[in-house]
Amino acid sequence: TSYAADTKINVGALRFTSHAASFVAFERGYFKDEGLDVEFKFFQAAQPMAVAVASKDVDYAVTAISGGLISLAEKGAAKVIGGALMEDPAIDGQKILVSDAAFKDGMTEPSKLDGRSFAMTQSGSSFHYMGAKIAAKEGIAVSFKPLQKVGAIIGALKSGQVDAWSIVPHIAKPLDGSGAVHIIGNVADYIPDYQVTVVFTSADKAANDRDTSLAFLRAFSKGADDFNAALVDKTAGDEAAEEMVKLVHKYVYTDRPYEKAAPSIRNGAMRISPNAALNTASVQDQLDWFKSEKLVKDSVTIDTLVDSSYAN
Amino acid sequence: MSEIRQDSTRKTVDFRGGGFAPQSRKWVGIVVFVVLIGFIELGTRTGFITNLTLPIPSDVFATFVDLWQSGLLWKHLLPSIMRLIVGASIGVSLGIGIGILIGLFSLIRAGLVPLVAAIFPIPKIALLPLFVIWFGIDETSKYALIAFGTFTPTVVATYGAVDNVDRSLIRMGQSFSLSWFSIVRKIVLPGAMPGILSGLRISLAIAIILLVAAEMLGAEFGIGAYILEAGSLYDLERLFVGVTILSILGVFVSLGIGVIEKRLLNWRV
Amino acid sequence: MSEIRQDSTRKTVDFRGGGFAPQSRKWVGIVVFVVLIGFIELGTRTGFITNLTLPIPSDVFATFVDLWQSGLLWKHLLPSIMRLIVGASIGVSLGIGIGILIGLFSLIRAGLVPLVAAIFPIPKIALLPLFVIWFGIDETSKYALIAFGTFTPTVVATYGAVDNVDRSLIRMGQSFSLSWFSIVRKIVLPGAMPGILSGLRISLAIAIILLVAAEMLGAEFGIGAYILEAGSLYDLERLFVGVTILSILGVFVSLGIGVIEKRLLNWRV
Amino acid sequence: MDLRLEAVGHHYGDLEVLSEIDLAIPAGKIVCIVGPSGCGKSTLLRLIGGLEQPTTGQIVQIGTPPTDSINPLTYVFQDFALLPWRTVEGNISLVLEDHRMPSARVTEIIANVLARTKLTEFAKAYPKQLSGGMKQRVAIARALAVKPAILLMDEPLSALDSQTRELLMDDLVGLWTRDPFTSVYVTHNLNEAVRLGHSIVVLSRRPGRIREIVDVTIPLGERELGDPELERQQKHLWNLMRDEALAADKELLNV
Amino acid sequence: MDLRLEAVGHHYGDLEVLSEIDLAIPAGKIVCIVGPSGCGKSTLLRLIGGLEQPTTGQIVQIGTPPTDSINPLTYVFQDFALLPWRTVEGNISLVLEDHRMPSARVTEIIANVLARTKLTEFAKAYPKQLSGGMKQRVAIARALAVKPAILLMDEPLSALDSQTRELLMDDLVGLWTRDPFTSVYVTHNLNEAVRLGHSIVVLSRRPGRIREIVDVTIPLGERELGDPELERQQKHLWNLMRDEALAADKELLNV
Ligand SMILES: Nc1ncnc2c1ncn2[C@@H]1O[C@H](COP(=O)(O)OP(=O)(O)OP(=O)(O)O)[C@@H](O)[C@H]1O
Ligand SMILES: Nc1ncnc2c1ncn2[C@@H]1O[C@H](COP(=O)(O)OP(=O)(O)OP(=O)(O)O)[C@@H](O)[C@H]1O
Ligand SMILES: [Mg+2]
Ligand SMILES: [Mg+2]
Repeated sequence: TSYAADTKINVGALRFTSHAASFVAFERGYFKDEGLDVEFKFFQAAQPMAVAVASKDVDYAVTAISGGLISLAEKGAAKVIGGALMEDPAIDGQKILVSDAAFKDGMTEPSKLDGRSFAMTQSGSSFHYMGAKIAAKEGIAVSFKPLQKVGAIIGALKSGQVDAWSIVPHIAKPLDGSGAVHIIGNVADYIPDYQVTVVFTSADKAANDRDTSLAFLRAFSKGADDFNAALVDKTAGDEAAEEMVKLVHKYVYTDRPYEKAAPSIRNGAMRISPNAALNTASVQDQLDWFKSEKLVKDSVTIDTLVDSSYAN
Repeated sequence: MSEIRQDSTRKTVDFRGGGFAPQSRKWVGIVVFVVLIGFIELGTRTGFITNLTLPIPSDVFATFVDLWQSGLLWKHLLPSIMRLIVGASIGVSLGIGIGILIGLFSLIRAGLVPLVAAIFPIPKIALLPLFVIWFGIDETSKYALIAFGTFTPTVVATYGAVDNVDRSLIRMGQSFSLSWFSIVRKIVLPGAMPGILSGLRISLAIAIILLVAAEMLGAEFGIGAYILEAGSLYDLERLFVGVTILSILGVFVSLGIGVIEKRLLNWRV
Repeated sequence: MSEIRQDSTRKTVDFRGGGFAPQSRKWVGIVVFVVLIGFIELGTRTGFITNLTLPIPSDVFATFVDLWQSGLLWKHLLPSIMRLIVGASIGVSLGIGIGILIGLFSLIRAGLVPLVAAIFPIPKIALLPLFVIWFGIDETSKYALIAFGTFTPTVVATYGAVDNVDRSLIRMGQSFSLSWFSIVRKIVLPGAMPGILSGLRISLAIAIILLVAAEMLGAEFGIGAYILEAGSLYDLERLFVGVTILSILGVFVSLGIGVIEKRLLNWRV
Repeated sequence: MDLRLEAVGHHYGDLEVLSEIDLAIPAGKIVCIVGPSGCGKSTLLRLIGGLEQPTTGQIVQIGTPPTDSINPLTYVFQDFALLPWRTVEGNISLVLEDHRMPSARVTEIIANVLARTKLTEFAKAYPKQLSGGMKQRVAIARALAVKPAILLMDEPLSALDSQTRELLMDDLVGLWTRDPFTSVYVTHNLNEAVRLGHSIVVLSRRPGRIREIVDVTIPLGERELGDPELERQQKHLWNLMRDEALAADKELLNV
Repeated sequence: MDLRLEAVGHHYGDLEVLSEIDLAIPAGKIVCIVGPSGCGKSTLLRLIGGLEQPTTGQIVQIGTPPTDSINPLTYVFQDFALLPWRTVEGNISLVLEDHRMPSARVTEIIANVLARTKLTEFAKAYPKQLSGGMKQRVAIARALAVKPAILLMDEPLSALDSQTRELLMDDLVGLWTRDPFTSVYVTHNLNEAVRLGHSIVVLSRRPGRIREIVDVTIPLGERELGDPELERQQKHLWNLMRDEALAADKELLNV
């Protein structure tokens, strides 16, 4: 393919290991192979990224399903076209954490969290969903504390001001290691096959630019396959794993030396859905939960949110 | 007195004064609001303004009425007002106290003014993670954030006001052998009051602005929390309801200070 | 002239003046900083202050040196300064323009002052989601946010300054039949300059504070982005490096305005 | 050019400030206006200069101003009204700039008026560097620069200390003697009035009406500090005004 | 109680303001101090009142002040120095409050001084409601309230218009005639000096030195506007000071 023919697209990303599939596809030329000239747009948080897709500043992005994303879909501005990060019972996934104080207080497993506080960034965030599902399954009640920023949550957890939280492993494990926080369970035990993040684009692009969208998903899947093989299933060998960590380190923890960054990157490796397959059942469950909490309008259906023509 | 010629050209003196004096025309402000909102209503209804850009004003109003009728308005408004009152009281009273000390004592001035100048441009949201550790996630941290935000502008306004107290009045006090304490209490403080009050206007506007930042810290209820949730859900109607409430709150606070000024400073020319 | 008794009690007049006049003692400020930082260093090193509460100052300094040596400092600082300059220029020049119009024309004043008063207490972070839609995620939205934040205080300061221009100078201009345009350009504008500049001081402090909010919008580099990242990782050393840079930036901007004031307003008594 | 006030009256809202003023201001003479505080002297001067419009009556120019007069009716203010951001030169050029003169002409006019007011060496000074007396000299120089047909002076010496006032009175007399000008001179100070006025108009309390017009016949150049005839006139004026001044002083202002 | 200045000199940094002032201020007399602008008159008065300390020399009280004198050395300022947030009454009570007097005594003193200055009906008025002349009357009442041994007045009439000044001079003369007080009276105005001073001290330009002391022998109560002897004295003073006043006026201030 000639460069002139390349379609320019903007891809939104956070500097998290969970976005590695895009980085791999870029670095290894999979996007180029599909005739896509990708430029990354980096964000500090997922919510503005969703808005940026709606405003067409960004063409494709990966994020957790949140109330904001559903709301934008309801306004006819965004559509989910594929799956990304997912919980896999066989793989180390998101962890349930408690503060040291709570741990010492006997909260050594999720069932003992009754009446305790559970941290989240905002109402309608994935943390809110996880906490609610865990509580429902254990038949307990927790109170949710919106703290907006991951940093604020970590601070609150370390100083024992909130009792519990759930978070991706690369953040959970170092915290557990520091002794100020303890891991007491896995999210996967409560929400099996949880579709944590999804690939989405503007409704307009999903409907009218199928070729590009499909090309993006193909390249993204190849990146995901490489990543899964190197760091999740670890079938590609140590050398490939090392190489993968180096590749990801170009984007994540860039200001830390490689030696410090590598463990965090390895810890953060969760499965990325092969072929960008979307677990529609999980999405439906999340949507139903958002509706039941009155965080999104009742009129939203799965077809409002997902362009099922991509689901494979 | 000599005689004036009667037969000459006569012409009245040209008028060249007037202007440069603002006149009050209250209705124009209302007209501007009505036209603006009417225009947006029309634009959003016809789709000329997309529903991603702005909400439909009448929907915003309906959302507000809902909020009111559900009783949630007060559930959000009261904690926010409480936080404003407590936080601003702490920040303002500390600020006035320190400001007066800076104004009165050269040593304190030399020590604290650079510190205040260094603290001034620090964005409060940057410190949110620290505030969680320092003050927890309950009301204390919200009070602390608002207090911190109102403190620096109040200090600056207060010591400026003390500096501006007419020195001739202080010299008068000394010439009548008033005690140092009498001079401070009866001359310096009342003389600094106009400056302190106009500083308060800014401090309280900042307090309202900081409400959103303060309620980032684990607030379930509160106008700031309401706005944040609406923002994260991209629910424009509720976002605008929240913003409008803050704006009205700001206007009321400003009117309130106006009333206090009228009362307290009726001695001003 | 009558004679004075020589045989009476003699006593020199008691001194009762002095005081209430600040003296400059620059070194005290430095001492306060040194003592404060020394105390924190000691406290954090001995564990008397936990490492959750505050970072060790020398670690913060080491982090700063790292940042500098890695060349990342400039990579973060330059875009932020660029955003400050462009955003503040837009906001300030629009603000001064509208402020002058408000100051000069009663109709514009009546229409816009309530609008500005309503916009003033709106927290800019509340509008972040809208700014993405309105201005995109590139530099434009950052400029717009800073411009928006500096606009309202500049407008208020400017029309206040125009109102405060000595009316007797304007009457003088009219009495010499100067044209309206000459009066505005040669009397009103220079007369309003001191007030506009002191408003600028506040506007630019606000611009620096807003940097963090602006760089929440998809900024990779920038001091605000650096602070946000450090905050989200609860990396206190880097958080304090970022905050200190903003604080120093603020002090420099304030000094800069001081220099401009000295230059432009050397005619003041 | 002469001026004539015909049945001039003025209101501010419901407040009647001036009533039924008939007055002639003949060319080449200085007419002083005295009266108690708040009787409308400044208002009257603003009406004469066209800065305000009389509610009733009219103010007419009889004859045309000399063709080289740039600003026929020119003020000198009590508070000097100098632009603090312009030098002495700049303050004078301000009033010439709107008239599109060749710059050589402007320079010439400025040099001329500075010389006449003995200010040449202060051309580059800023107002803040000048004493009150010098500031008022600059304001007078600025007024002379536009070659006024009539100089309207509103308590030009009131803001000065009495020694400076004495010096400036001499200057004004000197200027008039060399080149007689027409002037309406408002003052509180009866000593100034008898030293500078060819005729002195005494106004009553508000609403200001003309109570008496006193002519002083001694030529301006010959009037001196302590002249018994002037003292007599001054005393006469003071006796006329004393009670009204006392009443004006005791009035509570409602601000 | 008398005051004596002995070889008083004063510097502000490198600026010598006063030099070698020897002066006696006898009880019951008004000593006027005149001199060109910036010669150090106000500084001298501040030294006398103990608001500043002389660099050299000393100022001594000879004899003790009357026992009922609350504040022996009391000022009246040019700008009145009234607290705008207190009524006339409140401004007077201000200077009594620090002395722990029974409140009936305070009320009595206030009523007394208001009556003496003809201000009784203005007791509840705020300064902003008063004309300049009334404000200065309040300041004088306040000064009288503390029963001063010596009144220090710094151009008390300079901020007033000349008619009000005339009225207040009469008031001061009246107050002195009924109950003679000692006073140091600084002024620019030679007319005031000859009307109010028992002796008039003429200072030279900065650094201020005593050039001449003129005694006026006509009793205070008999001095009148236009008295030829006073006119002669005033003219003499003016001739003494004219050149220095001119030079002071022409000085460039460096601010
Ligand atoms: N623009 C105005 N609007 C309303 N009232 C005014 C205005 N200008 C002056 N006055 C009132 O009109 C009256 C006369 O004012 P004016 O200034 O003409 O008096 P004056 O004789 O010059 O007084 P002074 O001796 O104090 O200078 C005063 O009572 C004043 O309060
Ligand atoms: N606190 C001060 N610090 C420095 N210089 C001062 C101070 N006070 C006065 N001066 C200077 O001392 C000189 C004498 O001042 P002072 O006010 O005593 O003069 P004055 O005779 O009262 O003048 P005026 O007639 O203008 O009232 C002036 O040159 C003045 O600038
Ligand atoms: Mg007047
Ligand atoms: Mg003085």
